[in-house]
Amino acid sequence: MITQNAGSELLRMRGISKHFPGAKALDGVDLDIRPGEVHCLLGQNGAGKSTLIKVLSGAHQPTGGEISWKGEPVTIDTTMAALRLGIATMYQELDVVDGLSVAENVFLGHELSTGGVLRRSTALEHTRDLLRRLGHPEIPAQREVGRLSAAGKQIVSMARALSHDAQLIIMDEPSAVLDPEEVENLFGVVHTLRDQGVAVVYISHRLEEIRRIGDRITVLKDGRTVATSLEVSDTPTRELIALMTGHEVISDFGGAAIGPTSDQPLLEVEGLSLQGVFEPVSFDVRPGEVVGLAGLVGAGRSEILETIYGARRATTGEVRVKGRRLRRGSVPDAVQHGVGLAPEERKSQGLLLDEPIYRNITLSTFARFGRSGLLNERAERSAARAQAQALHLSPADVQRSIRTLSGGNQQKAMLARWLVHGCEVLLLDEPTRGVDVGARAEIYGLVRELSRQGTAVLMVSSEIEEVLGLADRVLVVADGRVVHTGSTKDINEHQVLDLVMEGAHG
Amino acid sequence: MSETTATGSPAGTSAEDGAPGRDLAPAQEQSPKTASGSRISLGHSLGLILALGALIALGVITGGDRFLSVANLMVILQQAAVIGVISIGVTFVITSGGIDLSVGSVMGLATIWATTLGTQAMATDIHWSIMFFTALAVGAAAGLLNGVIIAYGKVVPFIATLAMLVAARGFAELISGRQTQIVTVQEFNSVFRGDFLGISVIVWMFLLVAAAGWFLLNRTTFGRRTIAVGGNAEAARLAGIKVKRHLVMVYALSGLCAGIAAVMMISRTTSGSSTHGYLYELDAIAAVVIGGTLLAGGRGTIFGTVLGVLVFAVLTNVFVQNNLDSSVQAVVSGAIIVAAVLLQQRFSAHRTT
Amino acid sequence: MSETTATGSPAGTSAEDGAPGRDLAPAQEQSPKTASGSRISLGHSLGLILALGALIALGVITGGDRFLSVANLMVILQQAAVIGVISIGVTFVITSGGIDLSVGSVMGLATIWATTLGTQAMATDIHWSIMFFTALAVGAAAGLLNGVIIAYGKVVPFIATLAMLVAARGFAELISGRQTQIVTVQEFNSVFRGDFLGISVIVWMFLLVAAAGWFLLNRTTFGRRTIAVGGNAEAARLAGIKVKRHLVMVYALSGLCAGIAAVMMISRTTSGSSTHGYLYELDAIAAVVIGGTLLAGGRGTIFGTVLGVLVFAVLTNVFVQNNLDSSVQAVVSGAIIVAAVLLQQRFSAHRTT
Amino acid sequence: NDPEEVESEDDAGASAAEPAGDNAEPGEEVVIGFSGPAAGHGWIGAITEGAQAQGEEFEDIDLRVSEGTDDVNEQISQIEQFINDGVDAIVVLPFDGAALTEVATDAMEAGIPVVNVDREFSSPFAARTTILGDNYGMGVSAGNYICEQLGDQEDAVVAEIAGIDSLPLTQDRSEGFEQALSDCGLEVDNRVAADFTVAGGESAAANLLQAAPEIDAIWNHDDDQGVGVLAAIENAGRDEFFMVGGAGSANMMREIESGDSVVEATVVYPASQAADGVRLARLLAQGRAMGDLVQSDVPREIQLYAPVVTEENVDQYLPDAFES
Ligand SMILES: Nc1ncnc2c1ncn2[C@@H]1O[C@H](COP(=O)(O)OP(=O)(O)OP(=O)(O)O)[C@@H](O)[C@H]1O
Ligand SMILES: Nc1ncnc2c1ncn2[C@@H]1O[C@H](COP(=O)(O)OP(=O)(O)OP(=O)(O)O)[C@@H](O)[C@H]1O
Ligand SMILES: [Mg+2]
Ligand SMILES: [Mg+2]
Repeated sequence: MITQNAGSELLRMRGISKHFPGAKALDGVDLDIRPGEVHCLLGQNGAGKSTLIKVLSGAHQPTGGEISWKGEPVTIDTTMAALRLGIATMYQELDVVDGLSVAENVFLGHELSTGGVLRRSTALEHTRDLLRRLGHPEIPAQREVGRLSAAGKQIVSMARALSHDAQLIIMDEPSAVLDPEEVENLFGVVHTLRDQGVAVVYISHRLEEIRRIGDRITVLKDGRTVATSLEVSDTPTRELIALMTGHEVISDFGGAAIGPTSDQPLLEVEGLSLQGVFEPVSFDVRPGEVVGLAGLVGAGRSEILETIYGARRATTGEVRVKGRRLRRGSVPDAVQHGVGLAPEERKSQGLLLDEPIYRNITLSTFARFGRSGLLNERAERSAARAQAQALHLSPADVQRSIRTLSGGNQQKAMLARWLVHGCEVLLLDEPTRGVDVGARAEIYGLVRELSRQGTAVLMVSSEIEEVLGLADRVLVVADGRVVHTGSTKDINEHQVLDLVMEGAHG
Repeated sequence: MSETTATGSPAGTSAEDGAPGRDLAPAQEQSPKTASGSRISLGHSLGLILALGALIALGVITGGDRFLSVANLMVILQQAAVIGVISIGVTFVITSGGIDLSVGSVMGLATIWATTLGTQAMATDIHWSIMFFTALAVGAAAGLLNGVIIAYGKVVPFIATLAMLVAARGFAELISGRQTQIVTVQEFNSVFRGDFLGISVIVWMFLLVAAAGWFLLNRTTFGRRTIAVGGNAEAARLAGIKVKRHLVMVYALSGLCAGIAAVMMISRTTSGSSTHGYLYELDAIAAVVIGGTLLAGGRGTIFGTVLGVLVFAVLTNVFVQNNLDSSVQAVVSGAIIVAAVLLQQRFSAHRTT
Repeated sequence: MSETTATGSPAGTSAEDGAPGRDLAPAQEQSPKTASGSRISLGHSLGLILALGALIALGVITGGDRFLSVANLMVILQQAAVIGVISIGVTFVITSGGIDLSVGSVMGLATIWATTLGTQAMATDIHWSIMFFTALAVGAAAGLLNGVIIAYGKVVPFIATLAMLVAARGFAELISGRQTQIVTVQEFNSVFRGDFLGISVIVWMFLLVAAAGWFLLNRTTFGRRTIAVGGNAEAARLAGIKVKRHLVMVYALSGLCAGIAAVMMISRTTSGSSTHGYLYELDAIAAVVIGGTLLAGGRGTIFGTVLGVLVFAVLTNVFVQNNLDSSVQAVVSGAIIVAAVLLQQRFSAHRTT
Repeated sequence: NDPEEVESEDDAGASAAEPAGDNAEPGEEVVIGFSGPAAGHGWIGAITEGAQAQGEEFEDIDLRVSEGTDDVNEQISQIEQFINDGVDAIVVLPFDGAALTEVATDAMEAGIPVVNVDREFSSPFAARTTILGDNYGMGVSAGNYICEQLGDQEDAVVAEIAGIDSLPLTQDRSEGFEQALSDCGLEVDNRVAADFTVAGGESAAANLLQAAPEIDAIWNHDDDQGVGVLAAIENAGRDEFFMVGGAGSANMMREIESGDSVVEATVVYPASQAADGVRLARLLAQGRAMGDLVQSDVPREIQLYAPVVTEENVDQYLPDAFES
């Protein structure tokens, strides 16, 4: 399907720049998209990928540069203008409206209506078609989107992009909230689109995905194009990483697992259950040990973590840290006993977006820096700065509002919070979601470092490879039940996948 | 995040939620945010219906037949009608994520403008409907101004409409010289003070506006966009909705409703006055929020608003029937408001387990 | 998202302003809002300082020395004092993402309770401070009740405090039999109606409460928690902050401020009355929001609140000086409110680009 | 009074009698401050305009009218501002007499004569002269009128529609009313309170009429809210009772005049009080006496008369009445 004719470009962007007050997000980016290709956009966190596609979708106005569409110069001044040209976008942050139904979200902004009155049954029908195409006929078109999981919302967002009669569909990290099975579905859709001659811009930090579906690659670094239109087939991964980060990164999970440093369990979970969500689970984590929870999206892994943490009130069972029992349903008690949680939904569960970075980092510790109720911001700042530097947070100015950080850097700030806190049990929910290869390696290294210091880590990840690579032991969760517990050495990716599928569908 | 998060989050994270499943559309009937159109209303409103039922029972016990008489029900409905129409407009504003504090004042201004000597003279000479359209036009214009200041001037709705509250009242006083203007146009009175099928015209107007509001919110593009703007303005914008223009329309609609309410108020009191509608904004917002519309925006229910308005109207009626001292009334009202909301919450909670 | 969405959204949604961040924040938010307390306040307040300056200039032009006299400034400050203290409390509530509509009523109730015959008799027999502490205790207790209903009963703040507004007023009327209760305790009057260093005691009280409020909000863990809870209650909860308990304290603080304001009101009017504080809640919220505190929570400025209160007080003073008709005053006030906010926005916008 | 001349004046205050005796003679120019409650209400509006009209009528008066407010704190500031400005006299219709007593006393101590209108201060030292309406007397007049009409019916149903309950004046009116009724063996069977507004009157009356299926007499405290009360009565199609009004607005008097309305009478509560207050303040500031009195000083207290207007004497009162 790839037209080799270089002159027949669908989209051409030249010298695009975008300056925010205090930040140059883009500073001369070139991008060429051909009809019917899957063009991957690569770059570290904060490289400017999302900003670039927002320029393309009319959500941002570029400070400089030219865009031409099918050979004609165009200005895209509203999102409507982009849609009219035939550019549909799935944004990185979920852009659905919780209060509306699936169908209403899909047709938001281009409602099917007669004289302003909705044609609801037609919309439902079309939506069902789209969902079927996406491999999710089980999502009811009338269901309120607020009740879907993050993955479900991503599907809705995808259905919306498809509902436009688009020639170019932009997907900004669509696989971040998806599990392997979902990613397969997604690839199916992308292939179909490509076969229909629709071009796709695909952004992801998972390089193996790029290998699998990408045709060509453009790499961004610090708001500039460092390589454009590389053929996927003849660019080795190592070279890509070097282009993105400017140096070689060994992506090996920071070396082999350390293993428990003591046999005395640090975290003990006994018969813990949450009615209707997950059945009683029992396990323990020893100091220096990393335990991973594997499973599909919606299996209930996050809930297990949140229940251990006290953010949800357990129906049965108990949690002990160093032998001391935690008060059921009390986060402060858990925090006091040295438990920390880096939640799954950074923006809604983790961050104070309008506050400076350092206050986000010290959110659980600010009281500790001061004395008798007084703050000591100077101490907070320096502690935060130390962690920011250790984690290569960029930008490292901890006085900036955290809102202006890219997604991956926000994730690092979340981790920094618990590093400053210095907890003994760290619960990580999807710690590398949306994090670039470089930062990923740093986070892995960090987990290893913490293990060495005797921290017990319990982590959830949808990337089975990550769980197996990082953890000493794995708990496979399916449908609210733990279907397998064992050492990661005794199991491989396919076996895990088989287990979860069995558990989920059996 | 505001009120919702502060109050809602602990609820949303309560342990008693269930039904995990492989599919991405988990059957979370339990979450208080329930489903599609009509189901939302009913689910949300069960507690409120209960509260209304309890009040009516109280009315029957203390007042017997007198309370249940058609005439009394008509009084309750008439009482509810004016604030009801205003509340329908406010429901849209709140659903869109805003607030409108000016509705009472704007209604007052509209009653004044529609009953000036000049307007009444024209109405007598040409047609009574001139008064009607004057009121609507004044309301819509004031709402439009609110909308423009909010959407394009980027003034927070609370402040913009507060300013309008103050200014409209002053303007009404200036026009009227602070006098109550009595309606002398007989046709106007005979049209609006009349009955139709045994139900008074203003009650019909209320029902009509409520029905139209329900349709507009739940069955039209306009309504869906209002929810989208209130629920996630950025998502709405990214989906190509002209958010600013839409907000202007929402506030204009609220003003228009205040204009319609003005006509009803004029007919009910046979007069226009700058004091008409004093503090109605608070009553209207209370009715809307008690009804179940999210003060944070993104979810609205016309049915709930109507129930909310009725609860307050029945409350007043029962109080007067029992000849209660107004201070005791106040204390009891406060308690009942909280009780109604708590009841409603318990009820939605129960449905979930 | 609440009001933010609506207010932030139009700003955030303009394609023209070039930098609509993903999150619906108005122009100033896109700037790398370099943090630390004081700089935010000042930046945010520049427009307001300008507005205040313009009003003062107007006062000087029309009133000359008369306006600038120490005595007149004292009149302005004394008038601002009562509503000012209330507004400090409301600043905390709004920063925490809530709203408190009951402050005026609670203040009224506190003035009544502190001036009942019984309390005054005790005050005469034992010590005048009994009246003082009674007012504070009543205010704090009412606030505490608000907080419990909101945090643990999960009733939205708007409704919970609206109920308190109604109930407290009724309760005050019941206690007082609707009579204005005159203060006969001479010590009380001589303490609070006196001067200190040429500045009247209630102005001192205002300054003290404002300074304490500033310190509490910007320099203590309590203030940091308030901002965190208002900014993202769920994140605060997951970081181990006791959100519910904190909210209770915030509302209690607001009630306490209403209690302090009650003492000032009693001393100013030498009386307690159930009509004291009527509609003060609206004035207080207006002052707080004009001052720059985000109605959506997560950002608060005591300095801005003080400026907001002063703007309104100076406005009244200038109006009286110029003998304006009160209806014209109302219209002008409305326009000035909008102008002040617009000015402030233009100004913050300039800072950022 | 020449009716022609009075008719030609369009506002209530100015329609009062021409200044008599040598009091009309211009004196030294005096600055008079006036402060009153929020003027949304017809009667208060008439009060304010009456005062303003005096300011225009007398060349030697420079009248400063501050924004009407129902916030005593703000009203106190206004008086303080007058004191600071060194006005020659202050006329106050306090929102709450007790709450403004201290600041009025301050004014007096600063040598500024204060004329207290309508709602009385709690201390005799707070005002040089007090012009009082007779709220208690109003209630008594209304009660007496109803007694006269229903005197022999022991089981007659009497209803009362009060104004703002938390104002002392409402309490005084109700007390007088109750007192007068009890003298003839009657009592108030149904009582509701409105808020002095048309809409409030309408809503209170609509509910009241529903609660009481048979009524013989209604006393409505205030003719402003009376417009709404009448609308509700008409709406309910009830006419088995008669109604007595309060305050004495022109439209109520026209109802009385028409003869076919349920309104049979209204008790006047003069809206000219503030106008008289300004005149007295002028005399006080200029150090003059009241023209028609032998006294060489302005009296300490003047209490206005609360006459009952019925079909018989309506012609006499209608011309001076305020429009609500
Ligand atoms: N509204 C804004 N104001 C200021 N700076 C911004 C804003 N939005 C983005 N930036 C900055 O622009 C740069 C590019 O951000 P962008 O979100 O495009 O990165 P990205 O490549 O998508 O990263 P990620 O992989 O983490 O999603 C970052 O440094 C970010 O901090
Ligand atoms: N507030 C809630 N009320 C009811 N059910 C919920 C709620 N939140 C989550 N669930 C249900 O709990 C189950 C597990 O949720 P969740 O999607 O967080 O699991 P997960 O294994 O962590 O997957 P993910 O990878 O998406 O985080 C799902 O069926 C979900 O619908
Ligand atoms: Mg991105
Ligand atoms: Mg999860």
